[in-house]
Amino acid sequence: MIFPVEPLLDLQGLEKSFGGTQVLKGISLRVGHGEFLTLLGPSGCGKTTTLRIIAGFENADRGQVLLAGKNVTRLAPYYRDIHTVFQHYALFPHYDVFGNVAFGLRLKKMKESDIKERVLSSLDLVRLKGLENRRPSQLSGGQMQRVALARALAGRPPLLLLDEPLGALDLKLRKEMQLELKHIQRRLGISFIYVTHDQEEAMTMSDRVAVFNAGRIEQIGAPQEIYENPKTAFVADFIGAANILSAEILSSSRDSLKIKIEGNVEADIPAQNGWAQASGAVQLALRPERVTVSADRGQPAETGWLHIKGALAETVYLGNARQVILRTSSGEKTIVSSMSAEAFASLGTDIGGAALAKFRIKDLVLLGNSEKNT
Amino acid sequence: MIFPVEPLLDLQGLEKSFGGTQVLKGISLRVGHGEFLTLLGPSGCGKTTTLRIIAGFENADRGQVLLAGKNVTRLAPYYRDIHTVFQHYALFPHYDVFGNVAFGLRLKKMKESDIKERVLSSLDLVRLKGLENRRPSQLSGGQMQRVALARALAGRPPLLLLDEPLGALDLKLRKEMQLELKHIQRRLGISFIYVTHDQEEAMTMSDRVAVFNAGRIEQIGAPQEIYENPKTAFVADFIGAANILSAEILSSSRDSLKIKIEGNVEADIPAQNGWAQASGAVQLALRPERVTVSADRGQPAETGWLHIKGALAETVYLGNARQVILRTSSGEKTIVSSMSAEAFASLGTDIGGAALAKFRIKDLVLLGNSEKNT
Amino acid sequence: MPPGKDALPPGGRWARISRPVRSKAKKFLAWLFSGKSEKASHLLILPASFWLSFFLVIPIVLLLVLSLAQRGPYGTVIWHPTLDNFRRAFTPLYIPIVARTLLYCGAAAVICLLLGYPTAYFLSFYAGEWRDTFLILLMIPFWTSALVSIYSWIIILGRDGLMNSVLTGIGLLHTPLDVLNTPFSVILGLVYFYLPFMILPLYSSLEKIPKQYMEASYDLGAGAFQTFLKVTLPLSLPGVFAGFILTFVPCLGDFLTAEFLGGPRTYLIGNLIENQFLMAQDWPFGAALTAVLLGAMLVGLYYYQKLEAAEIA
Amino acid sequence: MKNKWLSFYAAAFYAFLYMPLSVMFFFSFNNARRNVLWRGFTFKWYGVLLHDAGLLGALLTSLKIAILSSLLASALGLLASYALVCRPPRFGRAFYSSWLNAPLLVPEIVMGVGLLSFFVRIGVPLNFWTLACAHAMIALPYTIGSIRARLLSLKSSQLEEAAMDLGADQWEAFIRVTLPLAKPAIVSGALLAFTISFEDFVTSFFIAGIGVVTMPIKVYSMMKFGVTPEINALSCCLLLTTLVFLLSARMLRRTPNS
Amino acid sequence: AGEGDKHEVNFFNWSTYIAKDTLPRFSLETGIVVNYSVFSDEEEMFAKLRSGALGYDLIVATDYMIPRLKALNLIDPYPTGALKNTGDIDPKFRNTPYDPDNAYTVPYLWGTTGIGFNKKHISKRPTSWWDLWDPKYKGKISMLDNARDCVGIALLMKGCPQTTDSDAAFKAAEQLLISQKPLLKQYSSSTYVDSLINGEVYLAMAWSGDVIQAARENPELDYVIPKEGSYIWVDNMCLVKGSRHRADTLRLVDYLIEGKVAAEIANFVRYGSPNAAAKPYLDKSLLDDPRVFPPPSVLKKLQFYAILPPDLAQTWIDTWSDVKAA
Ligand SMILES: Nc1ncnc2c1ncn2[C@@H]1O[C@H](COP(=O)(O)OP(=O)(O)OP(=O)(O)O)[C@@H](O)[C@H]1O
Ligand SMILES: Nc1ncnc2c1ncn2[C@@H]1O[C@H](COP(=O)(O)OP(=O)(O)OP(=O)(O)O)[C@@H](O)[C@H]1O
Ligand SMILES: [Mg+2]
Ligand SMILES: [Mg+2]
Repeated sequence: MIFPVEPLLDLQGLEKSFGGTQVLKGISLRVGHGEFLTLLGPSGCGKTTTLRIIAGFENADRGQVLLAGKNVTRLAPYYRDIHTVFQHYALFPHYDVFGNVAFGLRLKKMKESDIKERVLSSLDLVRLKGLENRRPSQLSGGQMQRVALARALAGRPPLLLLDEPLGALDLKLRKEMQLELKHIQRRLGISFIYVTHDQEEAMTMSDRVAVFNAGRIEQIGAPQEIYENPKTAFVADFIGAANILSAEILSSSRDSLKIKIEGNVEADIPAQNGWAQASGAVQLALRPERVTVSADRGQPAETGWLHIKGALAETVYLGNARQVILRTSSGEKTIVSSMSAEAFASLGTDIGGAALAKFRIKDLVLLGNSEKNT
Repeated sequence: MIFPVEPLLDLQGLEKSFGGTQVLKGISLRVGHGEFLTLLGPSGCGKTTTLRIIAGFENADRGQVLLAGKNVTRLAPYYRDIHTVFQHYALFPHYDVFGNVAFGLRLKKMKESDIKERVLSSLDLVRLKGLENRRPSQLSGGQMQRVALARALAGRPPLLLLDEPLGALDLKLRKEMQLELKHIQRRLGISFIYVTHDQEEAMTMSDRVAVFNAGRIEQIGAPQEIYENPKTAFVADFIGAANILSAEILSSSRDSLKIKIEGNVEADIPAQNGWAQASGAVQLALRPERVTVSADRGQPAETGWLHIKGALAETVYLGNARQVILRTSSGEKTIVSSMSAEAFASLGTDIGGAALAKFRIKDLVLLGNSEKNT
Repeated sequence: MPPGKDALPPGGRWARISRPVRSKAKKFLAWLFSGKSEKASHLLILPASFWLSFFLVIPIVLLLVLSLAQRGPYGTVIWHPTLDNFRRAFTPLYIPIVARTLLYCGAAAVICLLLGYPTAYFLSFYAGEWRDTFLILLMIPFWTSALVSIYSWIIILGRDGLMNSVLTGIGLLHTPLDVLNTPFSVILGLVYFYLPFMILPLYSSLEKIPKQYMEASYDLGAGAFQTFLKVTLPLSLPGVFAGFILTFVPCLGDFLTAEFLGGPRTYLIGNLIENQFLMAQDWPFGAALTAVLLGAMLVGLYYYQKLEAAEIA
Repeated sequence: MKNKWLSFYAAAFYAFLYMPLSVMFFFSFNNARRNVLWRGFTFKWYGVLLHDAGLLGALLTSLKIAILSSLLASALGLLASYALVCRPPRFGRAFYSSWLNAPLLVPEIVMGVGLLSFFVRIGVPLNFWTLACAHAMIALPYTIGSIRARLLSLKSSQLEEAAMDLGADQWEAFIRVTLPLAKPAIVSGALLAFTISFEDFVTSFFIAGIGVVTMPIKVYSMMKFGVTPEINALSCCLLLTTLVFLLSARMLRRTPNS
Repeated sequence: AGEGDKHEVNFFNWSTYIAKDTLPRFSLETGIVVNYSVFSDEEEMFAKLRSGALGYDLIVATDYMIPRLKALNLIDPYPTGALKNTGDIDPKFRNTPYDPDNAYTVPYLWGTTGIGFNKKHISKRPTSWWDLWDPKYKGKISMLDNARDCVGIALLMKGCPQTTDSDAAFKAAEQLLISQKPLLKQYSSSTYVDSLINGEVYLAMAWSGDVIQAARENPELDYVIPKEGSYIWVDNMCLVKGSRHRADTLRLVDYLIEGKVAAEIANFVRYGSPNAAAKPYLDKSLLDDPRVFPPPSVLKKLQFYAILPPDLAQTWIDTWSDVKAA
């Protein structure tokens, strides 16, 4: 993403340690106006910490936080015009819904009338009108979630931080709220920084996703880009399922190179971007839905396709698809394929039977190694 | 599922109220030996309560709990050899891992040597050997989870209850643990009753799934059965996504009937099982992955297929698939389709363009109404 | 991505990174409560610290200095540094008193624990909505002057008092018991007066224990009693220790109970010290005794504080 | 969930706790100056009480001092425990938490004599206030103990951060969020302090200034010539009023729930 | 001193150790406010004074306190001729050993130390101090909780003069007292009367007034002065050093030793009044009561407490402390 105007938020090489262990190892990223950025990563990788540094609850050991070009690295949280939606909502139990939403406004010494008007509009935004006088304890999870959102939005901040806001909700409710959040964000044109460890959530909601791993950003980009050209095995594996194949580059000419996959399948590959520099042992990513498994009748691979032989190991029913697992002849590797009901119907062999995994060569993605994480 | 021998567990019409509000409205189900049964349902529908009644922490107001034919309805929890894995693990902070796992065994007055042997084997089972002397506070979420499991398994109970054991773990870890749990259950041949509100989890792990809704069981059966023939709109919608179409039965003969879908598409349908009795207004379920959207060029529907016309409303990138949303001409309905990358590539129109949703008639599922929930 | 209709002009609104002007006083308060700087948090504790040093430490120190002085005629004090008072404090004459004191106070604390634990347990797990009321009811008896309660106890325990008449009445006794002015009555008094200080800490540590632990224990086959023994009790230990200190330590200094409910053979350290300051007019020696007592107690407190720290962590 | 035996025990326990009080109650109708033998029934002591300016005065003084000192102790305790729990200083934390418990250790007689000679030495006139301050000091550990426990549980919830995130500085966050939420603990701590001040005799006697006569001082001084049932009468009135007040407050709190 | 101008007196005394309306009447007549502060134990009162409690003008102290108060310089002598009514005081109570030239004290009330007992439980009247050592009454005996009475009596029983300084004598006395401990119910100077009343104790070393006052409501109680003789003690009014209201204080003292007033006080608290002028106004019952005003035969067996040199006084106290601690 290019920034014609200065970015709304600009993190420069943030580092943070807690008691010796370094939790952030240099986080740099920029958030545009009205952008929906998701921080995605496994538990403990530093997402919350990053968020807390942006909000001002923690001080970075090194690095800077620029807000609309202004350096706010050392600014107290209450001077920053950023609001947060906390994972467990952190609603004030001693105020009712109205009081919670009005909290920030009252501090700004707004006129009561304006406050009322603003609170109601915010509650309206999250479809909670009429519950002004409920206590948090009288609300369901989803409702508390909405109140927290309304409270954060009431101040009309240009930037909203959300730390796994949907983590505590059940799947259905989560899906609903995902759509709502997205729409609200669009409506108000506010920038969201959204923390989650659910990659599906990240995919469906974000303009851009930053994939965290152990205090580093492994890759940042639009969902599609990340899904289709993961830079590292970690990303490939974390964003949706992926088969990670080990391969070896035998020889490379200017416009194509010969590789050996899993030690037995050889293939010529047109040198796409990135491939040229590669050499020696590399890793390849392959999406399950790009693989079809079928009975091995010795049929040859069409051009542009590859076959990996093996035996049918297991099939799992997923409802909207079938997961078919193939164990390669060499035996130490399994290849996962996810197939539609029809394709599965024409599988033509069953557990233990000889089968082969078909996929297009262009669906192979060359992976770099993720930086050593000390 | 038929029970040649008596079921391991037999719940008969359990009812339970908390302060006036009835939480369970007559739960009856049977669990076979070595079966993996999942209780699936939205938050607050009574899953945990059911589990607590089985374990003996709550007493049912009405109904019975038979364990291997013995009536244990009023038996104290510590007399039932059922063990539970709690959602938040509930590991004893004042014992180390070994002490936690050995807790139940020590009560059984086993010989220390046997205890040691048993504990180690249980820890081995959950791949935690070597951590015997850690304190719970020194463990990660996934590890605590495993300890809780080992503790529950150490007593080799015929029946294990698990209340959202993976709820607190992040997606990747959850997927791992799902497989492990399944394998352990297979290995030991213990019956599991597994509570979750994640339908994917339910699908992949269970022999049978019981779908809860507001204190009732809406449907119980094998995952595939539930997915492909949901009995009610609730089930259809809760298990994976589904388009719920309203239709009207115009006329029905002995072997086919004529229906009108969404007030404009008419179709003749072979009277399958269940359809015969239907009449008047009904609801139909249609899975998104069974629907393809394509540009509307006025092409006729092949036999066995149906077309619903409309305009392309929105497309969402899901990574492994594309979600395409079509707004029907009448306008008040949207039909969701999930398409592979290829199919999407050949969509041939973009947002706002005239399009039609294609699906096989046989993919339509007739839904009954779920019982009124007072 | 096109901003929606009521979107905010990008960048434009940055005129108001809201910095409501704050008065100097408010700035100071904010700083004080921020704990950002070490100074601030010390400053917050300062009032309490000051209070203690002003009303407790300085007076005590003044007094302890006395312990190095000598007694003069008619209880005057002669400023002639010496350690005699301390030597005297450790003469065998007082060993029985020390032993007796430790015995009584220990017994009292233990009995408080035994009596108090079930009550605390009840309060934290079964009292339900009445909990607060019960807690206050725990305090109220001590709003009547201790002496009045003592008189009541005299009436109850007396030779022809309630207890005896009841016991003889139901035929448990033939001759009434003489319990007044015996170790029994003294320990009873101590127990009665210090019970709340046992129960409150017990309660606060008990009600912190999640019910789930007990359920887990039931689930693994432990009966109610075993669950208590193996789970509840161990988890409430910090409260037990706290309660023990909070009852045992004040008992050590107590002298009124022994004076009114005690007999010729229930003379405790508290009485000994009191006697030095009043009847014997030997303040230096009294001060020395106090110093010794304080020293001993400081050790106890050290453990109390360690437990607390453990609880916080 | 009910437990018959435990409830039964609790009942017995409270009976034990209140046994002396019930005796006190009955003997407030005792027709004797020396209130140790039953000498027949009379209401006269309540009459006497009404006209005994001295005793009522003593009660009033005690109440005033107890309230003042419990307020003081709570305020000091609140600040200190807030610092200890929510803004723990890096240095001297262990020291503080034992230091603030010091008053528990000092025998009262020592406290009394020490305080008195100290006040005299620095020439502070003994009066109402000195007494209240001293009581506040004695009660400090109890208020801190009570409040600290509550703050610990509050700390884990991110409420203060939420407040600051919405533009409240630490002070506003404290006033608008922490304080109201810690109120129950503050109240019970204050209650403890009140109790301690209200029944304290030894320290009070020594540092009570001219004409400052608290209940305990008054009562103890009556020992030589007999503690009359008038005291019982007074204690009973006090007790009953508190009980009535307490229960009515409870009822009031209950009505909105149902 | 601004406070000095106010007409008031701060009077430090036992509670109810004065007639109900004495002070109110005084205030009414003179317009001087009297703040009546109370103590429960002279020792406490003394400790409080010596650690410098300010503001008290007038205290009531028992004779044995006087030397201490003087030594610690806590009391002032009466200005000569400041009091009109000193003439009325019974000569018996003038020029006492503890205040040879009547400089520091004006006697307030007097009494004796003897044996209080409960007729209900005691068949024959006790006549000798030895009755307090009678195993028959094991666990039914109470002794006063102070050095001068116990040690004093013990010496007296051992036939040693009060002023003896022989260690042997004190050892003997100490042994005597310790040997008594197993028989004792309690040492008490305040609640022993209650114990007498409710029968916890049958025999008690007692002060005349306490018992006699209590006897008013429990006729079972009686009091004797043992044949071995005993001590007279006197409570005195003393002027506290640094008093700001000297003039008013003197007026009060003078008022309190007016015959009428003194009698009124004596009648109320049932102690003997050292005031000759009070005789006419005393209750008949009180006047005729040999326990309050013993007949000469008894009287001659009674002695004042000698004024002991400091170290000797200390020996008494140490002896007593050892007894208590034993
Ligand atoms: N206040 C703290 N003191 C010490 N360690 C901390 C603190 N806060 C976080 N950590 C550590 O820093 C690491 C990163 O924490 P963080 O909360 O940022 O991870 P996260 O990505 O938010 O994980 P999750 O997805 O579970 O929230 C974790 O290992 C955590 O243990
Ligand atoms: N002890 C209780 N007292 C009062 N109400 C309760 C109690 N336990 C459960 N409930 C109510 O009963 C209903 C069902 O609770 P339950 O925990 O069984 O739902 P659940 O299916 O487990 O939901 P979740 O998926 O969130 O765990 C909820 O509405 C809950 O509020
Ligand atoms: Mg986090
Ligand atoms: Mg649940």
